[in-house]
Amino acid sequence: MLKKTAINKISELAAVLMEKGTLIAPVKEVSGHNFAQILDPQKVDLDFYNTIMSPKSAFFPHKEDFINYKVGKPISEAEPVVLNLKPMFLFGVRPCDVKSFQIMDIHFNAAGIIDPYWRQRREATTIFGYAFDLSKSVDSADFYNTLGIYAADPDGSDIFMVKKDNELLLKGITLQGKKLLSELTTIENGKAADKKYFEEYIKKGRDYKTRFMCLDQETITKKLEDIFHNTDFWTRVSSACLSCGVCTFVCPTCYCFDICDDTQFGRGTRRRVWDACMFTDFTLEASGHNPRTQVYQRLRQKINHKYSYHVRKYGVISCVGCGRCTRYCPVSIDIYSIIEEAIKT
Amino acid sequence: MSRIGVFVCHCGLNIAKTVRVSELAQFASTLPDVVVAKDYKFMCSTPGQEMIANDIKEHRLDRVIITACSPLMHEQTFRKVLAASGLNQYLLTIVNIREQVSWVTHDIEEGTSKAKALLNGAVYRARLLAPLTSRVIDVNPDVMVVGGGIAGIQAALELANTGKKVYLVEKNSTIGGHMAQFDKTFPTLDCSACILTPKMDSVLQNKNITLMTYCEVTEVKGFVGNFDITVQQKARYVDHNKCNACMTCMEKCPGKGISEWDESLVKRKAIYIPFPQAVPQKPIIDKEVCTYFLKGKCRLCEKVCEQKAIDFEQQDSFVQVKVGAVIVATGYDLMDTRPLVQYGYGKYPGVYNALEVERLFNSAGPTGGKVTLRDGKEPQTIAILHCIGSRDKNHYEHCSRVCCMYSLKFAHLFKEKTSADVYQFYIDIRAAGKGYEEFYNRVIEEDVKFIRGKAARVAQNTDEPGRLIVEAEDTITGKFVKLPVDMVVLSPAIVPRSDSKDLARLFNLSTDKQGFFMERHPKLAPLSTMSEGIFIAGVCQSPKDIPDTVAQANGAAAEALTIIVKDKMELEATTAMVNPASCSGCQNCVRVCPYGAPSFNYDKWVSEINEALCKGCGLCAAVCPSSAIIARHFTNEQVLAEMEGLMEF
Amino acid sequence: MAFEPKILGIACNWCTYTGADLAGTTRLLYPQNLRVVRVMCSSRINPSFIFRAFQLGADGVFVGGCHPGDCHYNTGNLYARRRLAVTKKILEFAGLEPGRFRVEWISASEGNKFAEVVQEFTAQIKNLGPQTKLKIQK
Amino acid sequence: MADFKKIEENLKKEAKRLLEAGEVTVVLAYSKGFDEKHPMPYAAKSVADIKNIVFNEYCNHNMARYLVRYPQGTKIAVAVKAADSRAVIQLIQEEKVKRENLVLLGIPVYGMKNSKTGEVIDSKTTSGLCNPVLYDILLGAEVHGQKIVSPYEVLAEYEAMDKDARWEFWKNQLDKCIRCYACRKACPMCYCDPCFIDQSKPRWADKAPQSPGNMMYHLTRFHHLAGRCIDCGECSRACPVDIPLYLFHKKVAKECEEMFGQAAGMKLEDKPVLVDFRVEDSDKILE
Repeated sequence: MLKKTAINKISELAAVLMEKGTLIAPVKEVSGHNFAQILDPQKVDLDFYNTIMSPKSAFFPHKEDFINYKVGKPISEAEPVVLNLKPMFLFGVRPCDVKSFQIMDIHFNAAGIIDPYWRQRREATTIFGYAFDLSKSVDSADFYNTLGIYAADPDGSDIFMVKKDNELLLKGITLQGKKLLSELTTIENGKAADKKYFEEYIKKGRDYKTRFMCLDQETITKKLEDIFHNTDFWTRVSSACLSCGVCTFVCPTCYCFDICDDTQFGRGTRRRVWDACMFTDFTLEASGHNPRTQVYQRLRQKINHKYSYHVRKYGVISCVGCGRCTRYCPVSIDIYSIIEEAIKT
Repeated sequence: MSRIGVFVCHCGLNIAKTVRVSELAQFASTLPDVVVAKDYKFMCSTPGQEMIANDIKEHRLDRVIITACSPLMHEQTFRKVLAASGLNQYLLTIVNIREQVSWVTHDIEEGTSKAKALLNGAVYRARLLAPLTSRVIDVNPDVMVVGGGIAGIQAALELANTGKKVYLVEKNSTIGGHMAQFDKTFPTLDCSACILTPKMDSVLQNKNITLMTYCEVTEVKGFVGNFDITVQQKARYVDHNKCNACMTCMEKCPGKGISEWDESLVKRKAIYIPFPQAVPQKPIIDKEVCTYFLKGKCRLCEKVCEQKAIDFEQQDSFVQVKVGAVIVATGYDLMDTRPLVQYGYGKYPGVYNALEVERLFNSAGPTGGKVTLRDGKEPQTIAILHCIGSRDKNHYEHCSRVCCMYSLKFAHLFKEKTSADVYQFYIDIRAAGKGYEEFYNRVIEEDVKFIRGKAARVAQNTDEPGRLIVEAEDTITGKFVKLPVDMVVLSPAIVPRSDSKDLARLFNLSTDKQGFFMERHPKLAPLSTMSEGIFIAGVCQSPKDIPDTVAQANGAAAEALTIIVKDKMELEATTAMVNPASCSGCQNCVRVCPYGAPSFNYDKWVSEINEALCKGCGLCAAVCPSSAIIARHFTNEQVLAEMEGLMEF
Repeated sequence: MAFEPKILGIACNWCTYTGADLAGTTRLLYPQNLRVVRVMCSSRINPSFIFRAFQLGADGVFVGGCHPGDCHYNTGNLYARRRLAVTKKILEFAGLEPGRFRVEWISASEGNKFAEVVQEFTAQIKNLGPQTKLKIQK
Repeated sequence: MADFKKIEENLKKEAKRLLEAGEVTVVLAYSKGFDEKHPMPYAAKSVADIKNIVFNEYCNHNMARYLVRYPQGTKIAVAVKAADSRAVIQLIQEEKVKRENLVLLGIPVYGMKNSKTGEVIDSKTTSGLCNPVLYDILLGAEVHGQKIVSPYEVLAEYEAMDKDARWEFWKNQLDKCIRCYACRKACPMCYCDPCFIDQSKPRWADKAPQSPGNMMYHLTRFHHLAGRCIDCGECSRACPVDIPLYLFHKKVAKECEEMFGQAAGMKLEDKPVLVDFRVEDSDKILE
């Protein structure tokens, strides 16, 4: 099933989705686009390259409250936070970001490690993937091709969307997506030409090239293992690194968090908050010992975790090549270049 | 989890009148970690203290909160209760609901709710308190007395007589102070010199007293028990070790200076002793008027000195003195009345201030004890004007306390020495003191005229050139008085020494609104100061007469003794420390500490604090950007927690 | 009900706290909206204490120290003066009403000044109304 | 517009000379990044590294930020533009680095560009100075003839705002903060490790990126940089969500300059204003 709507009528579609549940879509902010819960359908804005923050926060918010409690009272009196979710629509997600959910599922929604918050949100959500605009040039930071992802890759989306001039074509990919699309009666059905355009667009997406490293993950993983103790290499590539948390926070596949308590006036909330392995205190132990005090150790950890440990443990690189870490790095450290350089070492 | 006991004091009705104390205790019992909360009539009384001690044991308390008067009042009292019950004394928190609640409101609702907020803050803070250990240090058994007037002399002698070593530092070249300028003392009229000079001599003779005249304190380091004081010995240009006090130099000296001693009424030599009974009996050279220093030649004194004691090359020198306690007894100045132009002091020769008149009466004074005006004539009519500059909101609000009595004394002496009519212009006569009222009555009977009214103006007498007119409103008759007189005596305000601010800074003393040194507590600690180990005596604390001054001097000596009789003493444990793991090496602490307590360890790249030098102000903790400095007992967590508690309700 | 502000005070032990005691000893009346934290010196005050106080819901924050030159620790309040001046500028540029933060030098003998300052400041804060900008809304 | 190529050549030439002569062990400069617009901070440690050195209009990074990363006593040559040289001066004042261990390669330059926006960086977002305040070797001709605009001029608009509007402005800006701490990490003067905000005793603020914690972090950080911020604008360029932190820093710097008569990082012999005082400081500053 393929449907379509005029881009300038996207707010009508948004309004329908808002009636059905919670809509999360890109909105324009001062500094760029970001996903946000839509309260005003006019705010949905698809005129973006990619968002600053990845859409992971839809399932794994920066701050997630677990329980509310009173200081001095037994834990049995604490109140867990219940989500009470309505159906959620995550709208306008780029293919590389859609892919990231599958990687994140490994950590939050796989046998033995189920995070109820992630899972509940994930199950409640229909993902509207959105192909990159092939008529525009690719951002020099992106490298999702290297990770086997293409600019118009519908894999992982429930509904996939393609821009055709002033129209938006929507195609149901999964059962859930098809069902929803069929319920969206206010938007018109696509014509044959639209279907053709859509299919060709997907195909053309394969020729839309990001930076590309023609290497299999095993080669990368092995190489990283080999040079783990090459301190000179790691010191060199990290010499510019500021050790801030930008790369982690914008990354769609970084999932580390910290559990903290926030109390005031005898009432407390226990919550998890994103943490970043680049922070000095990330590995600070209660004893005062810190196994990763140096910048190079932390950067090495980050890259190894994504390209080596994750591959060994779960069989897949924990990166989708969205380019955010590179794009937003204050000193333009480029994970792609580091891998490239590692291979050459 | 802590086990907190809260004890709410009624302080009779002092607190209970405007704070519902039982409700407060009830409120306390609902707060987390509070295991017992009680209220009681007088917590500081023996039964009150026993109750606390019992509850500490019975309820296994590990924190105690006393909700009562100011911590400045009874913190020490209750700390002792904790210590005696085996609980670290720093686990005590005092909530000030008297001075800062019940005494400043009449509204019991307001009072109670503020008391609750303060108590809640204390509970938040108490949970985070940590036991602290006091440091024990050696005590230096010597004492410094600053100021060689009657207060300083008395204190020095008292201490020296107990066998303690005393350094007596005096700014002038002789001890004696203002009292040595007086002729007679009220109300007994005994001769001032007769009672003072023997004491001055005793100072000189006492082996335990190191007399440091013509000296000033320039730096005070250290702390109670271990002060390290720098004293500047100003150049005298006379070697006092060689001088045998023959005074030949003074006879020959052509230089002329103005006698400070005689209140500038006469001249003295450039090489001089201030007055014949000065102690030490050794001259100094006044560089400002010495012919040699001014013109480069003369040196007559050097030529006539058989002892070769004259030393024109002498320089100021600095002496380090280490003592355990200090008594500051620096006395007073008379207010400069020249700015009060309405009284004509400095303009009309017939207007005198009180100290000048003291010198006129004195047989060793400029007139040999004869009361004559500057033109040599004996005055026929004399007016004594009280409260010049004091009891005056435009100048000094305080009462200078001794002026009424010395004005009466002056009247008596004028009557005795002249045939003049004597008038007193006064606001009211304050004659509170032993024998004072009797003296007042005696002077009334001596036909001294009393006009109740503050003099408004002293003017030139246009009818009789050279004479003066005193104008005032007689508040008894309601009539305006214009009195022609020959002589006017002003009783100016007694004010702090002009350099008392510097001295306060040196010794870390607070000053009151007028500039007199502040006592630690107006009633219970009138001689101690906020600076541990530094005591005050005499008029530098506030105007008072000689008996009170002497009593204070004795008291201060006893207070100083309580410190130096012990070999060791405990210091406050509320010092700062550095958590090296958090120190980023910015060295802000090193830059700001007034005591040099933090230093930077370049090997470890962290600051370290020498706790022996730390006074616990917490400045370093506040300038530490990474919160690496822990100001014990006032840690960031403790302050933040208290703030949270205060703001909850 | 009339607005009763909560005012947080931080007072140095030697001057302002003692001055506040003196106000009590001399039975001067002032409004009960001020709650005082005692610290040893005004220089102990970390600027974040002030920010935190407003976050905790203080409608006004008052700091009291010794008069410059009279600091028990010689120079503490001279540092505090600079630091708190910066704190004030920061709060103002952030958009907080300038009148909500006040620093006063009150000596141990100025009980009357303490009472006057509290009266005046409380009235001023009542006038400004509740502080909602920095207060943490739960 | 400065001659970037010439500066790059001179930078390479001096770096080579210094490394060859053993005068320094590190040269802090710039290298090529993943594209032209994104050069990176670079530490050249050998002559072989010199070929990687670049200098173009996007080399904004304040290399003074890296000085404290090297062990005390390391001989370092550092490429400094105007603001960067002020950071070096400030670090010397704070005894984090020693003058004798540094060779300052001064870069006089006008026309640096923000790689995100492409805009020329001037007094609106930085101090707007063109010539280094302190240097040992100047790598190009001093820039003169630029219109001199006060770095505080940009504040007028915000100072004129109603306080409530200004509050709304800052609240909206600071609410965007994701607490990645790029601002403090890019700041040459933020060398604390740990930062106060990372402390658990006390926890000054909640770790979550929401209003109260963000406020506490930023207001305190503005305070910690009072009289120390040298207005290089790195914090704001590093910010992934474009919070105009430079505005607040400029305001605090302006106030400090007015109150204490001293701008940060201008003279080696100055003392940071908040760990200093003058007895004659006026009480007016508290009004």
